[in-house]
Amino acid sequence: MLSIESLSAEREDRLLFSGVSATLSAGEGMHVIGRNGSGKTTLLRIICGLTAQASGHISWNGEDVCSHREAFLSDLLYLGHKNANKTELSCYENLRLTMGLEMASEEVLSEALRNVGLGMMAHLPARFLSEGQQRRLSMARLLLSKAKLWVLDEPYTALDYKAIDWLDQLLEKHMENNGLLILTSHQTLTFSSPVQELDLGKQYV
Amino acid sequence: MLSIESLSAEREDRLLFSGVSATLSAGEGMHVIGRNGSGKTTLLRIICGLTAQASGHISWNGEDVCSHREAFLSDLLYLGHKNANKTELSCYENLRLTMGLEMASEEVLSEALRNVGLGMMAHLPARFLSEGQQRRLSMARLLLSKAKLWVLDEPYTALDYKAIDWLDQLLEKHMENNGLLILTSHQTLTFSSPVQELDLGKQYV
Amino acid sequence: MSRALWILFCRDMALFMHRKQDVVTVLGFFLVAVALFPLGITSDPEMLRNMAPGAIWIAALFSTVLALDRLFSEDLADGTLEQQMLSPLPITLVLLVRLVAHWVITSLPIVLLSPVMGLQFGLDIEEIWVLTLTLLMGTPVLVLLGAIGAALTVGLKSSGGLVTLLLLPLYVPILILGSSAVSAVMLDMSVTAHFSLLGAALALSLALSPYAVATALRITLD
Amino acid sequence: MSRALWILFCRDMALFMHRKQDVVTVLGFFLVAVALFPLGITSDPEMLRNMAPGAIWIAALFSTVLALDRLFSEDLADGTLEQQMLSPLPITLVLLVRLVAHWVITSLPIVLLSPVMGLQFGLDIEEIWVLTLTLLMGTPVLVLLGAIGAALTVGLKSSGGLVTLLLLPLYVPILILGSSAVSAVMLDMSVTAHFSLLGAALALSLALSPYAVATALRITLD
Amino acid sequence: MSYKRKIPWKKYASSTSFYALAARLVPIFMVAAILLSIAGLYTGFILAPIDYQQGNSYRIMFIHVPAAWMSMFIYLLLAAYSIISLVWKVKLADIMAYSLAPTGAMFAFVALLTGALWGRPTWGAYWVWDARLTSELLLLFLYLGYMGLYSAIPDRQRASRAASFLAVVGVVNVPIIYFSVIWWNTLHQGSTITLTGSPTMTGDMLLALLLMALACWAYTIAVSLRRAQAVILERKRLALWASQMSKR
Ligand code: HEM
Ligand SMILES: Nc1ncnc2c1ncn2[C@@H]1O[C@H](COP(=O)(O)OP(=O)(O)OP(=O)(O)O)[C@@H](O)[C@H]1O
Ligand SMILES: Nc1ncnc2c1ncn2[C@@H]1O[C@H](COP(=O)(O)OP(=O)(O)OP(=O)(O)O)[C@@H](O)[C@H]1O
Ligand SMILES: [Mg+2]
Ligand SMILES: [Mg+2]
Repeated sequence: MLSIESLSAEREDRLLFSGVSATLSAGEGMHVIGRNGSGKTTLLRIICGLTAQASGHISWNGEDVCSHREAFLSDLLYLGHKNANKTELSCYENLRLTMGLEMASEEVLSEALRNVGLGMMAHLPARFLSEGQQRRLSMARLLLSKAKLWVLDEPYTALDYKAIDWLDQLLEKHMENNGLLILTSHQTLTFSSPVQELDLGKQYV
Repeated sequence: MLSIESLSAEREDRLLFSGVSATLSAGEGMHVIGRNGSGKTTLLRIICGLTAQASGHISWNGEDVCSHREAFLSDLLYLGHKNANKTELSCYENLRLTMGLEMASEEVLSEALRNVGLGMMAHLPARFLSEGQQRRLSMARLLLSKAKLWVLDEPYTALDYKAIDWLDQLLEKHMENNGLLILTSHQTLTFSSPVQELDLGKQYV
Repeated sequence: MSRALWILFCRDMALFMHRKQDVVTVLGFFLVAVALFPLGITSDPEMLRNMAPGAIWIAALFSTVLALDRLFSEDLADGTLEQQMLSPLPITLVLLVRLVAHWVITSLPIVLLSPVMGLQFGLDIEEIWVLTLTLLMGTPVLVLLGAIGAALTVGLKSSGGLVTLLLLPLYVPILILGSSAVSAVMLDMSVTAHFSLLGAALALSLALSPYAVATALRITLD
Repeated sequence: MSRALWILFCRDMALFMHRKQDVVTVLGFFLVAVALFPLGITSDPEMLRNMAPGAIWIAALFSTVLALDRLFSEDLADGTLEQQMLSPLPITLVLLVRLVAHWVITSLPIVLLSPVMGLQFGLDIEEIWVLTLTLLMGTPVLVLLGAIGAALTVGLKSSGGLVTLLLLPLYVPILILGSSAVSAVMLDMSVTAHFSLLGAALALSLALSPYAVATALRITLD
Repeated sequence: MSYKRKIPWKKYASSTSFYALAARLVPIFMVAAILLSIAGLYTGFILAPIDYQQGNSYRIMFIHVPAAWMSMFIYLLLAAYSIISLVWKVKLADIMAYSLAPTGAMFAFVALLTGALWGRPTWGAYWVWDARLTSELLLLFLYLGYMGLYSAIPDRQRASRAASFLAVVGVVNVPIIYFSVIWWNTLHQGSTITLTGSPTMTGDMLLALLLMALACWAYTIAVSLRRAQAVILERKRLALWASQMSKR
C-alpha cells in the first residue's frame, strides 16, 4: 500500500510540480501522464528515493520510505529510461547478474529469455542487440522479480506490437496478483484492472 | 531519387535480410517496418553508409553513393536512435553547432527551438532536458536542414502526442516539397503523401 | 545476506573477467609507466636504484587513478548504478564489496608484478619484500580514497584529470609512506613506523570510505 | 570550404571552452604529475635537476594519454561521431581540424606551463628553452599518434591504458628524443639532430595520421 | 542520510537582507584594506631596518607571510562554511564558501610566488622541495580541486553539495599532509634549507606584519562579500527565469 502526500519537486529553484498526492492499494495501477518535461521521470525517481523531493512524504505500508528504506527497497522494482544492461555481457549473464540475489535457476532464466523472444540470442553480447531487443531484455526482469511494487518509466519504448501485447498481459497479471504498478507512457493504456491516471501536466505550474 | 538494389546484410555470418530492393522518388516516403531485430536500423545505417552491406547497391540520382559519397552526404540528414546532443552544451549551442555548416542566423535558431517547445530552456544545458525534450531538440534540426533525403530511426520515441502531431505535419510538408523520407516506427503512420511500406519482418530468416 | 554479498562480489569479478583486456590494460599501463623511467630519465644503474621505490610507486598510483576512471562511470551510463543504489542490501556493504573486487582486479596484479620491477631496478631481496608489502597495504588505501573522488566526479565529462587533481592531496601521504619505507630499508633504517602508519591508514579508510562514497554517490546521482 | 573547416574548428573550441575546467584539469593533472616525482623519489636538488627533463616529459605524456581517452569516446556514446562521419566535408580534414583543436586545448597549456616546472626543478634558462621547444614539437606528435589508438579502442570500453599499450612503441622514441635533447644541452652538446628528427616525426604524423584515424573510425563504427 | 530536503522558504528573504548588509560592508572593508596595506607597506618597506644577513630581499616577507597565513585560514573557513551548508542546508553558507575559494587560491599562489622570489636571493634557488613549500603547493591543489569540481558540475545544487563534501574531506586531510610532508622532508635528506632563515623580528617588522595581515583580512572579507553579492544576483536572475517559465 503506497501513499504519496503533497509531494513537490524543484529543479534549480524551478518548481516542477507540487501538491502531488495519491494512494495506491494492492492490485491497483497508476498511469502517470503529462507533457514532455512535466516531471514524470522525476516523480518516479523520487518515489524510488533516487532523487530528493523538495517537500512531501512517501510511505509504504504505512511506514515512511526514508526511515524504513531497506524494507521498501526489497519490495521495489524500478526500470528507468536506461535499461541497465551490461553491453559486454550476454543476455543470459545480464539476466543472471541482475537477478543474482534471487538466485533464479538456469531453466527459469532461459525460460524468461525465451518468453521475451531472446531465446536464440541468449549468449550474444548485449551490445549486438537492437534497441527493442535491449528493451525486451530489461523487461525479462519483470518475469523473475518477486517485488510487489513495479515502477516502470516508458516501458513500451522501442518495443514492437507483439512485445507490447506481451508486456500488457504481464502487467495485467501482476496487478491481478495484488501487485502495485506505477508507469509512465505517452500511449493510452487498456487494462481491465483499476488504473488511476495522475496528470502532471495539470500540476505543471 | 534513391534506388536500392537487392541489398542484403549479415551479422556474424547470420543473414539479417537479403534481396531488399526499393526505389524512392521525390516527394515519396518509405516506412520500414519489422519485428524487433529484423534489421531496420541496420538497413538505415547501410543506406547512410555507416555500415557496410553484404551485397547490393544503393544509388542516389543514378550515381552510386560510395563513389559519389560527398554529393550524397550533402543531400542527406540522418537521425538515429541516439539523438546527438552534447549534454554539457545548451540547447541553443547544440543546435548552432550541428547546423554550424549551414550558418543559420540567431533568430532562425531560436525560432526553431520555440517551435519544438524548448524556447524557454534554450540556454539550459541539454543534460537537464527530459527524454522527450532531448528528442525534440534533435528533431529541431529537421526544421533547419536543407537536405532532400531524411532518414529517421524511430523519430517518435519519447515524444508526447503534441510533439508527434507537430512532427507528422513537418514530415508531411517535407514530402510535399519533393523531399524524400525514410523512417522506421512501430506506430502506424497516416500521411496523405505516398508512403510505401518495406517490411523486413518478412525477410527475417 | 553474506551470501548475497558473495554473489555481488562474483558479479563484479565476472564483469571484469569478461573484459580480461582490462587487467591486461592496467598491468600494461603499469609496465609502461615503470619502463618510461629508465627510458626517459636515466640509465645509470645507481641513480635508477635510488629512483626505484618512487618510480614504481608513482607508476602504481597512476594505474590506480586510470582504473578508477571506470569504477562508476559505465554503471552510471548504462543505468546499473541506479539499480545498485536500489538494491535492498545496505549500500555501504555493497560498495565495500565492489571496491574490494575492484582492488583485486586492478591493483593485485600490480602488487604481484612489482617484485619483477624491483629486480629490473636492481633492488635486493629485502628491499623488494618491503616494496611489495607497502604496495600490498598501500594500494587498497589508494582505491578506497580514490573511490570517493570517482564518486564525486562520476558522470562529469572531465573525469580523468579532475579526479587526479582531487586525489593527489589525499594520495601524497600514502605515496610518501610507501616509497620512503623502501628508501629507509636501503639505508638500513627501521620501517616499523612506516608499516604501522600504513596499517592505520588502511584500517581508517576501510572503515570510513564506504560511507563517504555512498554519500558522494547520493549527491551525484540526485 | 575552408570557412566550413574554420566553423568546425570553432565548434570544437567552443565545445572544449565550454568546459573551461577541462583546461584547468589538464593543467592540474600535469602539475600534479610533475609534483609526484620529487615527492615520491627525492628532494635532492642535484638529482632532481638530472631527472627534470624525463620527469616533465613523462608527465606531459601521461596527461596527453589521459586526455586522448575522451577524444572520441563521448562523441561515439552520444551519437555525434556518426553525424561527423556523415558530414559532407572530407573526413580527413574534419579529423585533422579536431586533432588540432584537441592539441590546442589539452597540450598547449602544458607546453606553456613547462618553463615554470623547469624552474621548480632548477633548470637554467637555456635548458628551459630547449625543454619547451621539444614539448612544442613533440606533443602534437603524441596527439596525432594517440588519436589512432583512441580511434581503434573507442568502441571497446577499455580505458586509456589499452591506448597506451598500443602506442608505447610509437611514443617511446618521441619521449627519448625530447628528454635527451634537454640532457644534451645540460652537457653542452648540440641538439640540432634531436630537433630535426622531431620535426620529421611531426611532419610525417601530420600527413598520415588523419587517414589512419579515419580508417580506424570506419572500422569501429561499422 | 535522509533524502528529505526542506524548502528553505526564507532563502530569498535572507539572501536579500544579506545582500543589503554586504552592500554596506564591502566599501568599508575595501577602504580599510587599502589604508591598512598602505600603512603596512610603509612600515615594512621604509621604517623597518635593513636585515643584516638578507639585505632588503627579506621585505618580501611582509607580503609573503600574511599571504601564506591567509591561504590556510581561508581554507579552514571554507571547510567550516561547507559543513554548515551540508548539514543545515543553509544556502548562504554555500555561497560564502564558493566566494571564498578563489581568494584563498589567490593567496596560496601569492605565497608561493613571493616565496619563490624570496628563495632566489636567499637559497639561490626559486624552489626547493621544503616541507612547508610543498604543503603550500598541495594546499593550492586543494583549492583548485574545490573550484574545479564546483565548476565541473552543471547542476548547481549538486555542485554545491559535492564541492562542500570535498572541502570537508580535504580539511580532514590538511594536517595529515602537513605532517607527512615534514616527516618526508626529514627522511629524505635532500634540501636541508628550511624557512628558519627568517630574520629576527624587530618591533617595526612585527607591526608591519600585523598591519599587512589585517589588510589581507579586510581585503578577503570585502572581495568575498562582493563575490557573494554577484552570486546571489545571478541566482536571483535564474529564479526569475524559472518563475517566468513556470508561468506558462
Ligand atoms: C615558494 C616558496 C615558499 C613558500 C610556499 C612558503 C610558504 C610559507 C608558509 C605556508 C608560511 C606560513 C607558515 C606558518 O605561518 O606556519 C611561511 C612563513 C614564512 N616564510 Fe615562507 N615560503 C616560501 C619561501 C620562503 C623563503 C624563501 C623565505 C625566506 C628565507 C621564507 C620565510 C618565511 C618566514 C620568515 C615565514 C614566517 C615564519 C613563521 O611564521 O613561522 N619563506 N612561508
Ligand atoms: N538542473 C535543472 N535545471 C532546470 N531544469 C531542470 C533541471 N533538471 C531537470 N530540469 C527540468 O525538469 C524536468 C525534468 O522532467 P522529467 O525528466 O521528469 O520529464 P518527463 O516528464 O520524464 O518528460 P519525458 O516525457 O520527456 O520523459 C524537465 O522539464 C527539465 O527541463
Ligand atoms: N555482431 C552481431 N552478431 C550477431 N547478431 C548481430 C550482431 N549485430 C547485430 N546483430 C543482430 O542484428 C540485428 C540488428 O537489428 P537492428 O538493430 O537493425 O534491429 P531493428 O530492426 O532496428 O530492431 P528495433 O526495432 O529493435 O530497432 C539484431 O537482431 C541483432 O541481434
Ligand atoms: Mg521521462
Ligand atoms: Mg532499431
